[in-house]
Amino acid sequence: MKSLLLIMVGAVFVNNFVLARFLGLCPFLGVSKKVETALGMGMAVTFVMVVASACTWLLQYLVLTPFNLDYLQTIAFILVIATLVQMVEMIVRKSSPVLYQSLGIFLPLITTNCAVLGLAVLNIQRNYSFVQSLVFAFGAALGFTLAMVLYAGLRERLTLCPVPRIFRGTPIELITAGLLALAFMGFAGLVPN
Amino acid sequence: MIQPSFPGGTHPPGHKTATADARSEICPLPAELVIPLAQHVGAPALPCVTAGQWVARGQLVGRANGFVSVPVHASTSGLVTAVEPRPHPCGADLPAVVLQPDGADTWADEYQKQSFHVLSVEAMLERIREAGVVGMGGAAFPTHVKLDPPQGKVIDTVIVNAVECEPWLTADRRVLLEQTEKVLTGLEILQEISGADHAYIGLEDNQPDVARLLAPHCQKRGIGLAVLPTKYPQGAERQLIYAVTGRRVPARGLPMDVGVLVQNVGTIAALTDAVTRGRPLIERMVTISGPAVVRPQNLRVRIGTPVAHLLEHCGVTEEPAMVILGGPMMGSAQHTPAVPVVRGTSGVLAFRRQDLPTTTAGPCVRCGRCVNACPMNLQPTFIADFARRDELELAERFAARNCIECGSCSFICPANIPLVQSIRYAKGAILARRRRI
Amino acid sequence: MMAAVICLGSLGFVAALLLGMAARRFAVTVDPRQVALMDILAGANCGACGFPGCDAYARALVAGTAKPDLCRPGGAETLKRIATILGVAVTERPPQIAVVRCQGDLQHARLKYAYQGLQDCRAAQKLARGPKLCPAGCLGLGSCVQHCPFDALAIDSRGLAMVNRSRCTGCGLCVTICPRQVLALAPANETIHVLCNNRESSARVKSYCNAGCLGCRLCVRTAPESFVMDSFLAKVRYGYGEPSTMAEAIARCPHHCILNLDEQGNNQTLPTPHSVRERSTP
Amino acid sequence: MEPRTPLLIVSPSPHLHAGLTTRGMMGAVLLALLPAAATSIYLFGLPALRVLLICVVGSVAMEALWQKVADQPITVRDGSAALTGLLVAFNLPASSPWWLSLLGAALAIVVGKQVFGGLGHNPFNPALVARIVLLISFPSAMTHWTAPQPGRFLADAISAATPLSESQSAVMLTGHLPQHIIGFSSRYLLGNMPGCLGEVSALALLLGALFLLWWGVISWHIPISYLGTVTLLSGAFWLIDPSRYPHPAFHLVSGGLMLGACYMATDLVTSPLTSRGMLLFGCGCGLFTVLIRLFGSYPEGVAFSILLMNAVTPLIDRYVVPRPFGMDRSRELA
Repeated sequence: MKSLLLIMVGAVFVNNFVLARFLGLCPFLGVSKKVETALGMGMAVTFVMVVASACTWLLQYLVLTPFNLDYLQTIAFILVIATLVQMVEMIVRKSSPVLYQSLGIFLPLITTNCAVLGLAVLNIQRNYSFVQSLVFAFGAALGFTLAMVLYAGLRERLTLCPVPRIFRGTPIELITAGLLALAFMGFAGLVPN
Repeated sequence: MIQPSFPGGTHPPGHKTATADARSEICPLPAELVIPLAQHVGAPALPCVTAGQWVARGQLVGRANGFVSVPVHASTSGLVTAVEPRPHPCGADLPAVVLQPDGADTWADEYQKQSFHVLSVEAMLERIREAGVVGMGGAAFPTHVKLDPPQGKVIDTVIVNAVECEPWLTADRRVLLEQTEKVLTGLEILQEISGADHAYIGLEDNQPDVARLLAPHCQKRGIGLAVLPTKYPQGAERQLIYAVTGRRVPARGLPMDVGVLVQNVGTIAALTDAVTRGRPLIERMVTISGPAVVRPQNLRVRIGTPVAHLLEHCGVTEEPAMVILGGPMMGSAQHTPAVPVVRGTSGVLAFRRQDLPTTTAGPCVRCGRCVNACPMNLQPTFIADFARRDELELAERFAARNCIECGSCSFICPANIPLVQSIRYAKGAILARRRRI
Repeated sequence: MMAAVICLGSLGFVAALLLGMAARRFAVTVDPRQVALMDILAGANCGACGFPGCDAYARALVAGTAKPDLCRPGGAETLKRIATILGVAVTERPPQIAVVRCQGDLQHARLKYAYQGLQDCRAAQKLARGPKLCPAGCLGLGSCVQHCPFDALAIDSRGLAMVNRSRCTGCGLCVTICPRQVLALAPANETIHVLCNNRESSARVKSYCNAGCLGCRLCVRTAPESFVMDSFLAKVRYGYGEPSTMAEAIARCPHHCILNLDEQGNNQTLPTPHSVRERSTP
Repeated sequence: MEPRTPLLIVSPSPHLHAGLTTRGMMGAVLLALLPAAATSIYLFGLPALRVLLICVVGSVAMEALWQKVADQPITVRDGSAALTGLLVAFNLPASSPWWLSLLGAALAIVVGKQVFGGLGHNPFNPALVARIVLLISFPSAMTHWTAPQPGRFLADAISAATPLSESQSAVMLTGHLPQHIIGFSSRYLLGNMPGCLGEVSALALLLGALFLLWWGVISWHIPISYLGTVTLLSGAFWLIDPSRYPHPAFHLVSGGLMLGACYMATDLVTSPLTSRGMLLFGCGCGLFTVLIRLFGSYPEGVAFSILLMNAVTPLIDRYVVPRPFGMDRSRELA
């Protein structure tokens, strides 16, 4: 139980996927204009991450390892993740057109999102059990959502600022993201790796 | 009893000593009276006199145009020289009856003073309407409309607003001190009309002498005397109701929704005159004060007297840089001293250049003082920010329309940002958009 | 090798099966025309069409609740393409451009009061109807400049709004923003305009400003086919009249309020705007 | 055209102003920081004075330079740059070389503040941005502490460890606290310990903070909730194992907690607007501070936790809104 909690805290704060591992930066920068969208994206990523880590874990230990097909890991995982994301996209589109509209082109981005693939690979590398990998996935997704929402809040405030012309747009957003990552560095060592 | 106080609020300096304790005087008639036909909220009155016609004091010069409208009367006897657009306190030139006083000051027809008890409620309301009584605290809303709530609304409490929280102004105080009996009678009339069981006089604790004067009267008549801790804007209707009764008026509602009727002291005095003597509202108490005025005082001024005449009468130290009608917190600066005193004018303040804040607006440092000062619990800095960038949806979500424009936020803002102006703009734009859609 | 093929093959098959089922179950139909329209519209999200953004306008177009000629920045080209996609016939409307109809700077126009407050025309207009005596004159606080999505407006050295005619797309946003309707849309190919917006009588205009249209009808008498009167304000009948007679009318205007503008919005009738000022200042 | 009569001024109401200015507020904070600055010079001698001067002058010059280059009105007179500079100096060790101090000042003004549009727009506390960037970029220079030598202005520097890092390394090596840290020592209160310039003397800082509270420049919400949370949390851990976790009083007076709680977390620009938001902000700071101090690899967590909560501030401002007077719910739409 304690180890699960540590995995969770570690994934949310210490080794935050976005701010410490720098994975999934594309949606982080792309879908964080508004807090609501960021939250929606976080939810979508959470769903994809948890389901993907379950599927890839099963795939790894039921198919790839028994048949000595470990070298197929990357391609097999990508296949599974891509399918999942496609399905999420269809479901979101049907059930919540507003969310779909605001997520825009970024939903398909999860397909090739390194955060999801990285998570699946890390699960295997760290020899996590099935439950552990689920907790890790949930923690990572939570950390991702947290980073997204914090950053979206900051960006909403940035739109009110008279930023000097040369820093307007992406430069100031990257500086802000950098400062946010700096703040997260304080968590270093909080949980033994 | 610990009274609840409204949230927020500020403590602007009072500046009331110059005019608070001197008896009011009668202002001499000017050479020309300009009586605007729009002196109230609602449709302007329709002129019923023409140039060259002689009118008596109190004679009708403008007929009410609809239910939410009141008639306008001649403030003195004299010759109508024109009915034309003239500078109006709102800033534009609006139709007004221009009157040249003949000095005789002859009344049209004097009513016999009679007790209001013999009159029916309808008759009293009719007299109030005929006399053109409007809210004299500044809003100028027709009183007969306020006294005639729609079916289903029950008024159980009447509050006399004697708070006068604006700096410099002491007109209501003088009315209360000099016409105590009139105000108390008026309160009885109000109770009679509205059927309210409870009556209060709301007063701030910076006027202990008035409280002492009123205490025996109130005790005799069963009127509650609510002496409230001094805080701006105590005189705002919603804030006063909360401070006196603990009831919160719904943001989109009116005081009648919580069974309360609030009337300003001056209004009540005018209403008594209207009901008991049938006298129209042609004169009111006005505080003439401010750093640029030599002899600050309270004057009983005929409606339509140009501000320039008042300033001349009281003397100005130098050419004033700013002339304000009303108080310094919510009053409006005038572009010309030719504007007349209207029914809602509680004060005329003149400032020299050196009395005005000179600092320019800086960036908001997010100190949160405006949030703490807002008596409506809003976040002025955000609303103003949204307004400046025309994000009306966001401004509305932050309840921009609840703003009562009391000025507490701008008053306190260390960066001197004109928050109220931005919010006022947002309110107007939101309403305009609503009307369009 | 075989195992890999089988493994990936079956994985692919399962994935395809799932996706196929999902596609059925959660099918959403989108009008392909809407997608096509989104590509055509200007994409500035200026809101001139009255819809919140190009996307909303595209949806309204497909739904048939909006007219196809509302995208002003896109101009005639966009209109044509929208019409092709929607399959409707439209009449072409000439491109338009915004004109600032006021020359009442501080040298020419009287102030009503000294304004202190927010640098925003609409906010200033609410204070005693604006700081300029003329109720139709440009306040020069730049609300139009702040809102122009194409950076085509500026406050010039005289303190009046100025249209950069090469940048203006005629979206008309400034026209709705200006609280005094100083800005108006005019055909883009026209360069001669009456730069005054006050319909009041000459006595009133003279008391406000000495660069305003007096309603003297000199221009109408000189070039009757090119100018008309709107109350006491002369207006150009765009597209009519000879340039030579118009030039004569320009020369005869006593307050010099008919101007021939160049691309930057400067006067090209006279050598410089400066000389206008010198001539008309008493 | 000349107006016919002298123009009257028309401005929007209110026509009165309380007289409170941004400059006045900044000045009050500067004044409140003076006792701590004097204490630091007393404790660390001339090096401290040097760091203070470089940072303050550097910040003001940097801001003026930036605004000159960016063609903006120069606003160094509002005192915010000087205040930022002083706070940067307070966050540096006395032994900082001149370039470190100057870099800190430049980082705070440029990266911390001006790129976001200047005063009032920076999402993160500029002085803390400088501290964290320097700490991560130059870890050795930023953790090279010297022992205080009260009153000896020209003494040679003696290297020493801050009580926090001392306790942390002791816990890591031996599993329990060093003997002298278990008890509470009054020398910490006066600041007679190694550390950053401004953070050592809790008493001097508290004095200034009381002045600010009395003057009304800051409200009590953030300092009280911050210090309260730290006391409660660290107290709970101390009760669990006093040999491993230090006494709450030790936490309160050591490191940058007092400086952070009273001057950095209360920074107007980067903290929430409402009182409820401020309480939340303070609690968050306290929670992260204790977590990082007790379990993290950095001995000191004040700077990180305030930066973290700075990042949360926009969300707090957005979701912790006061209920408008006369409305049932905070976000009642018409």
